[in-house]
Amino acid sequence: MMTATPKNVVLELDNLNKFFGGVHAVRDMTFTISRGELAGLIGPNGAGKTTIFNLVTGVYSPDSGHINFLGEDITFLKSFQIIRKGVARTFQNLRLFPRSTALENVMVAMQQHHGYSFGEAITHMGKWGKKEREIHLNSMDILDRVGLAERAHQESGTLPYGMQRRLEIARALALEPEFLLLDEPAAGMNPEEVNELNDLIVGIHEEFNLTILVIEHHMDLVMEICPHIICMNFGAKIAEGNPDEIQEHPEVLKAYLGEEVEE
Amino acid sequence: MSGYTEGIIILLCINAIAAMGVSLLTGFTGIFSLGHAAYMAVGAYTTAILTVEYGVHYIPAILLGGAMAMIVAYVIGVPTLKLMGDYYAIASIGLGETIRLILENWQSLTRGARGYPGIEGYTTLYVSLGFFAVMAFGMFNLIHSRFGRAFKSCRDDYIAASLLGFNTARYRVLSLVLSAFYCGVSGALLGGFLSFIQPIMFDMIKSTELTSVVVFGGLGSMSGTLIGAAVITLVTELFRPISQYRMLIYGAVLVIIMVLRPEGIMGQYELGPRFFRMLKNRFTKESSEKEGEPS
Amino acid sequence: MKRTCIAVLVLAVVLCLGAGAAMAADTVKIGYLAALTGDWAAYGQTEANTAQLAVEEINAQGGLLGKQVELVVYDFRTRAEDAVNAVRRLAEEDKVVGIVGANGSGINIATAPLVNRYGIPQIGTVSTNPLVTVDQKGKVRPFSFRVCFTDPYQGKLIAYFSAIELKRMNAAILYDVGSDYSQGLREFFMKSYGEYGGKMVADLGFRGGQDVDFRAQLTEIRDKKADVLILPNMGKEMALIMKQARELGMDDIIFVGGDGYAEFMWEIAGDAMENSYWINHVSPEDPAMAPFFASYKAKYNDECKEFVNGILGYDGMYLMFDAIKRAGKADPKLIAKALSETKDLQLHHAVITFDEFHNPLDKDGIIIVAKDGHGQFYMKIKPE
Amino acid sequence: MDTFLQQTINGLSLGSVYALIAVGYSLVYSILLFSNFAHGGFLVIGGYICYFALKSMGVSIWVAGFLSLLGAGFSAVLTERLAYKPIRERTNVTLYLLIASMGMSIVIENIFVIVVGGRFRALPPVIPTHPVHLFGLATTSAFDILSLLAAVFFLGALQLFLIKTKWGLAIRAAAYDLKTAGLMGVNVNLLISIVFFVAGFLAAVGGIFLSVRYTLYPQLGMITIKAFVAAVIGGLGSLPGAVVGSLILGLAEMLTAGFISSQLRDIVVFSLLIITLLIRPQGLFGKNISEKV
Repeated sequence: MMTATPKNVVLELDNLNKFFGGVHAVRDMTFTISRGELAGLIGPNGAGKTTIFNLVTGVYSPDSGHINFLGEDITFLKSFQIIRKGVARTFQNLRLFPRSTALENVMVAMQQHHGYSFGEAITHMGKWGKKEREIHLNSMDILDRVGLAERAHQESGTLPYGMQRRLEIARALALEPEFLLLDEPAAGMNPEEVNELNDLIVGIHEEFNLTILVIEHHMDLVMEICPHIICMNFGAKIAEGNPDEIQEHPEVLKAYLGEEVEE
Repeated sequence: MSGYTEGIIILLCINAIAAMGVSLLTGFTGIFSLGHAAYMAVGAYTTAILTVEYGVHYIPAILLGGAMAMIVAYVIGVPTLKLMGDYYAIASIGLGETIRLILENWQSLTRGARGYPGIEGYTTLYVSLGFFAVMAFGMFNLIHSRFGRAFKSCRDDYIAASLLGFNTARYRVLSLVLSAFYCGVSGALLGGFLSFIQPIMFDMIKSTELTSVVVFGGLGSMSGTLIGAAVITLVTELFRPISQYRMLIYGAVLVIIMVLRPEGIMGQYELGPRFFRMLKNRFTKESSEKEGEPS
Repeated sequence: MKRTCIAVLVLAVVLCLGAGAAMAADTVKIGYLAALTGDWAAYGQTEANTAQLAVEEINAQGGLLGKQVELVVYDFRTRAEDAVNAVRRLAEEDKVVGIVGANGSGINIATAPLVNRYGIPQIGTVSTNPLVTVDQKGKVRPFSFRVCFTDPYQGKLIAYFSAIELKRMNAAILYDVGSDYSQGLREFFMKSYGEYGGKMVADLGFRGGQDVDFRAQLTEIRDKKADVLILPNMGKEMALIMKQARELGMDDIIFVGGDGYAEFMWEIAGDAMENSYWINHVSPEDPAMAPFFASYKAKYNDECKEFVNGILGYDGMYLMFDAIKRAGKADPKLIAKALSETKDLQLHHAVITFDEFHNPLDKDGIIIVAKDGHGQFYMKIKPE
Repeated sequence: MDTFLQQTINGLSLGSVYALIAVGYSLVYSILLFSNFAHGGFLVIGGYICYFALKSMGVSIWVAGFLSLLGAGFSAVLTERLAYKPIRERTNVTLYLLIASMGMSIVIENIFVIVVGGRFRALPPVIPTHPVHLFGLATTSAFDILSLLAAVFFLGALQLFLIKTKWGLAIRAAAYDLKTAGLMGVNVNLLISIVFFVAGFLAAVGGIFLSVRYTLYPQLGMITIKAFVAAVIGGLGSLPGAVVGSLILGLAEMLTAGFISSQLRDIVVFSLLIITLLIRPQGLFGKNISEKV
């Protein structure tokens, strides 16, 4: 059993609750993610997985409970403040900038770490040239890493679907985060693409020394790559553990297979 | 150069400066405003009062006019820019009209609706060209920098932008404040061009014209904005001999452009290699489609 | 579809350019600034019509200096920046020898520096603000003139008529805060009215153009027991105010208005017009104007209902014709000089002598009384 | 007290005219989610048709009014077909519709400037305007009472149309979600045409009343900016909101002008607009707006 000392805890959810009108979308959610983990968050449609992401990244505020990131309370911070602390995420429904090129999409994220002043921006003097080159080169590197270098100058909205998914991951990586949240990265992909994606996720996990939390609807994908899995249904956590434990867990089986369990 | 051409060029520069400001706000940040003539009014009045009553040299006075417009925009923008989409557009009508009404009623300062006469005619061809060149340079640089990308991401998807670490609220305010500066300077130059200003010059019709120019040229294209400003200014001049029909043509052009090419003349492209590449792709595609048709 | 539209546009541009180039014949060119579109379109269109009428009349008599007169009318859509470019075009492209118009002080003040730089005389038609012909330091603008009287003079006329002739000493005024004309008249009226011993009981404003409902202000005026209501506004607003006042049961108050009077007001206000008084430059009943009204009707098959603008535009043209004749040469500078020396010139509506500030000297004020469905001549006044 | 009552009556009668225009705005907004700035044009068209029918054809006010309502209704449909339909079929950016509607309003205004001239005209006194004394406390004109009644009548009829008829139901469904309504087999184009027809129809009612009360000229459409503000205060897309907003605005205008200062009247109107937007952007009766992530 892993002992989570405060030092290597990346994310800690403490009794989190969220209501939408009368719907209890997240119920007493508590879990921790440790540094270096590749964790999975699973559950049937409408279980509240994306809501958790939205709470963690400040899109919504919880009605009660706390969220700690690297030992710091981020419960009521705004999205951009949370992102700047080292969090990055992708979206279930792609949120690329479809009319910008793939490269521009990545550069937008990359520039967070290569700032220059307003004066330099309007005169194109000072650090502007150096920093813009850095942004450009580093962005190309990341595109190259996810296999999109050749498509750098194509408008992202015109890329094939699987590539758009990879581009979103590239954009999140460009934020140089410590903690990456992937929201159904494999949605709508064919099996071959899913395999490539698995390799990519495992690859970047090691390469960038990241902590990753993946939402996945398909259990098999998560089982393959995530040693730590949290399963939720109707807003509440129903199980947590390694793939084997999860696979055996009666609540999980019930949630996923419904009536079939009784047969 | 004849004075008439000169007059057109000066007016063109003035219109283009204001249009660039509105373009940054509407085209690049996605905030639709129908009250920007009010910032022109603030700039014009500030500069007029500074030059006439305090004898300030016109160049610092113009810049202070722009700065005053920025201050007004900041004070207004912080609370109201929380509104999104149509709602800000509607609020901006109210804001613009309110500013104008205040200028009209503050007689001790602005001399009210009778107008403010006796402004030095400082807006010569070279002054207007100079301001235009410097401000266009700054604007083109700005949109080709991290700020430009930030504005565009706030426009395209403000939730995604804030999840890329952008303080979207701050960028929206920044964009408004900068656009107010451009409009303020433009208003100040207009005051120097006419030697006389009246609050009624900066009414909603003027604001609508500014926004139309930007949409006409292409949302998200600075060179499109300049082309739009040029076309609209020239159309009103060219059709001067058929004066009665001029406004009808202006309205019709606006509708036709929206119907045929809603994304504006330039779309979101700048006049550059990428635009021509797009054009080329389009034409080759069109012709190949035609070839494919059964005859 | 797309191509046709572009083709039509290109064709239109070419035609316009061509039209400009084709007019290079040997004529005396006079420019006219008229608001043909926008809020003042009704007035601008009438002025353009009467100016054209004047040109046809003079051409029928052989023109000026042995040449035909050509009128170049430009619209300025009530915007000063547009008027400025129109003036530049008139001066540079059309090379006019003089400009008549515009019908708004704000426009004339904005174009004044320009015509004085070009050295082309400009005659304002109903531009009554003092700053049209003098700059703010009180120095006369050598090339700016007007054919109407000024706001201070008109304000004084209204005050004199209300206090001395009508003996009404409790005045209310309802003016347009957005109009320079209205504000000017108000200021000068109030000054003179006090001097004649009158008392202002209500001084209220509204916003022209947008406001069409004045009952709130009228209710207050009613409660303050004013016995005369001064209306220094445009025709539409004045008509609405009178109509609404009568609807509110204000039966005893007398309306005294400025030169915005127009016949179309009867259509709006109806019986509420009866027994109201109007200070004016001209009277539509003036026998001297009958031929003008007849020829207007003959040419345009329409009554000249905006007759103040119509007549002042018409006589503005005749004032210009006279100066060109006396200058003896189609030279703007000589024409301006001739204009400033205008003395005892009999125009259709009045005799004009310019004072040192290019304002018609002591023009008689005409009082029109609204009676039996139209405006009738009541008296001439000249305040002491 | 008398004055207060008087100003209140003045405010209500002004508000009722705003309401007729505001409802049309709101109706179009509820379906297409854009502010139709050409709406004022329909009002002008209605006014002129009525004017010329009365003056040149010499028909009775009922016939003239009927022609005017139909004419304005059909020109609204035509405007939609010519200018808005091609745009909404190509893109879902409502901004373009907004700009096109501004262009249309300029076009309509200037067609009238050219064809009939800019002159101010007034309809013959077909609607009585003589003063009516209310219990000896206040005075109003017969016209105000009639315009209030007409507003109540037409808005009531509209409400019945929306509740009782098949098309009314379809319109209400489309106001929730146009796309889904289309998928459910509603003929969307016909539906939008009907909505524009109704909007133009009501605008013409407002146009006739405005032309009688005030005057008729090509720029009369500008007055709709106030009705538009009223629609926003009440909540864009909400019909009861448009009516309530209009009455609030009429009252606010009259009471400000009567008791504070007539110069502040418009400043109060626009401040009311801004304050409403800041506190409750969806207006008094509007649907809540939020985006799903």
